[in-house]
Amino acid sequence: MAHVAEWKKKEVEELANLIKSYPVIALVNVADVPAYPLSKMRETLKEQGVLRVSRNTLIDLAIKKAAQDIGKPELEELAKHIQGGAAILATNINPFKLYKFLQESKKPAPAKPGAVVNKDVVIPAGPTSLAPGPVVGEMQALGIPARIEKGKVSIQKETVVLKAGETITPQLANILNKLGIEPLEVGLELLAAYEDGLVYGPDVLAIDEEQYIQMLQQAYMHAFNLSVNVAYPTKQTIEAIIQKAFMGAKNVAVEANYITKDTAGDILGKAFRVALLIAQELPEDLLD
Amino acid sequence: MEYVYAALLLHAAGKEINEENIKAILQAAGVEADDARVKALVAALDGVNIEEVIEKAAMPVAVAAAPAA
Amino acid sequence: MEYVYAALLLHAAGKEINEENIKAILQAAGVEADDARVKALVAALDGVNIEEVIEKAAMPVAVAAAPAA
Amino acid sequence: MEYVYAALLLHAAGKEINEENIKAILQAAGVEADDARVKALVAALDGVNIEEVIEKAAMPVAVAAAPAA
Amino acid sequence: MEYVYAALLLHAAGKEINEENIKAILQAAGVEADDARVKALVAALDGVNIEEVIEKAAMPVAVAAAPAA
Amino acid sequence: MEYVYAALLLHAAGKEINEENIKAILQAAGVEADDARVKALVAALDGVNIEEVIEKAAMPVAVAAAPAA
Amino acid sequence: MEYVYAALLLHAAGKEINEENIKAILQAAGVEADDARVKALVAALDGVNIEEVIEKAAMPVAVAAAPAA
Repeated sequence: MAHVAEWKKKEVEELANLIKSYPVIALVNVADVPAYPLSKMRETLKEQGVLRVSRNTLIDLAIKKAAQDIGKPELEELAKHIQGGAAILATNINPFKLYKFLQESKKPAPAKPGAVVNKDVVIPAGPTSLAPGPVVGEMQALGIPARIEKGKVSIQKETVVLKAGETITPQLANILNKLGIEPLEVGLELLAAYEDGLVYGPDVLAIDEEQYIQMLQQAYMHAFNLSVNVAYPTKQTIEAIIQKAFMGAKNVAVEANYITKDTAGDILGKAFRVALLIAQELPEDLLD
Repeated sequence: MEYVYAALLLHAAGKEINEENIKAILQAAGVEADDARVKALVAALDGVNIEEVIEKAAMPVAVAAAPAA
Repeated sequence: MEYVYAALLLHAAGKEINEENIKAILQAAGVEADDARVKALVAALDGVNIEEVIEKAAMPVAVAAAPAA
Repeated sequence: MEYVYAALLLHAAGKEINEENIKAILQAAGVEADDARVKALVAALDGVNIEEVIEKAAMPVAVAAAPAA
Repeated sequence: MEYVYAALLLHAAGKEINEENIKAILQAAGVEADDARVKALVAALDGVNIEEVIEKAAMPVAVAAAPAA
Repeated sequence: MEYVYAALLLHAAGKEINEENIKAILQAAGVEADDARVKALVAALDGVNIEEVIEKAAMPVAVAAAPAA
Repeated sequence: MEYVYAALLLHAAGKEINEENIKAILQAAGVEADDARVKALVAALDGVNIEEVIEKAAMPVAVAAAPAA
């Protein structure tokens, strides 16, 4: 590395030290993130991590150096995920939580030609604030059913103009910007995260919380059912156990027409309702 | 309702619901049976599916809930 | 259910619900009355306010009708 | 309801539901067993599928919980 | 469920629900009582108002209809 | 409910549900295990088909509520 | 499901649901804990009000009855 500039050596050294001093090392893409959100994110992370923007080549070297220094060859894997304008996010936050946090921190951003959307872009039906002009023809050319109504451009029908994964054309960017629709998201995009010998990709880190909630509920119901059905009492189930035993006893007694204080109402009621329903079928002059 | 109970008693006992039987029960209960009403009752019950009515009566919950649909 | 209908018949007719009366009705219906069950029934109904109980029993039907109104 | 609980206890324990067994349980609970009621219960339970009826049981509880929504 | 029936029997009979009483009943039913289960049940029932809990279970119908109104 | 969760964890992991294993789990969770409760649970689960019991609704709610939907 | 039971056990015991605690429980149960799954679970439950979630599970009726309201 004799020909390498001194500042680069220093930078790699610093980055490597940063990597070595936190348990979780994430690579994030900051290519399209303006300066303000970036500094905002730094502030939010202050307590729990450090965000360092650098050159991709230097990050690559720093990861490899750190991996060697601490004897964790698995860390080297992380370098394969460098792309775009990579930055290092060194933190204490568990990678799954970090991913969730970064997703939630994203903000909508205006359309840019050449950018790829990660969800469907929909133009809603109804009036717009646009005045009549060539824009109507431009919209129609893109398959957007636009018309002049009451002096304004109006969209006749909700239209999907882009599917997730498609690229924004210059023409469409122009229209979306005029309509004030922001189809992009700006924020730190997590490329991969390393912790404790494992590198996690975004596909693994995207967890379905709803699914966990359902599992929690299912697990609780299983515990509840088990406790009640085998009559093993707990604070949460003792009432249900009593009720189950009582209702079982009561139902048996009612079914057997065995009258007790607790079943007199049901049994007499049953008989009375039958009589009442039969009476409804009879001519009125038959009844008292 | 005495007449209806008498008829239901016969049904529950698996006996025929006819004028004679109903009168006998009412008499035993100390009720003076009105001939015309007994006749009318027997005629009216002919064609009523008592078993079905009993089933309906046994399920107050379902009955109660029905109008909510 | 024969025993219950017999008791309700007596109630509807304003007669006392006692062993003798129930047996008389069951006999008239051609049912062989089981002494123990008659005794148990009379004992169980002792202290039960039949009027109140059957009124409550009729209620679900009434409640059910309400929301439909 | 004591008598019914005694019967269900026997059922749950896989024992025969007869007068003798019910009385023994009631006695152990310090309840003076009434012969007629014991007899009546045994007679009444004859032909009842206890397992099935118990399974049907719990639902009103659940319904009662509904207004909590 | 034997243990629970025994406890409810004691409750219905107005007797104290304690380990000794539950064991006596289970024994009379020919059930070998497991000490730990008896203890656990008695502990769990401590502070529970059984009457209230049962009442909650028993009164479903009218309540069920209410939210429909 | 801690004890029940411990038992279900063992079941889910395909391990034997015995006192020792349950206690080990509770200890790891920082819960001081009560011997009697652990014993009672193991006794209650003896011979029980857990797979079946956890799926069996303790309160078959939906059925009762269904007509309201 | 082992991981979820471990989480509920910690919740019931009033302990923090974190990686260390879940791993300790799983280990005690003889389950080899998968780091990624433990981490994912902890992250997913972060900010979730477990008490509320399981209360909702306990009252499936509420859901069933809702359309009736």
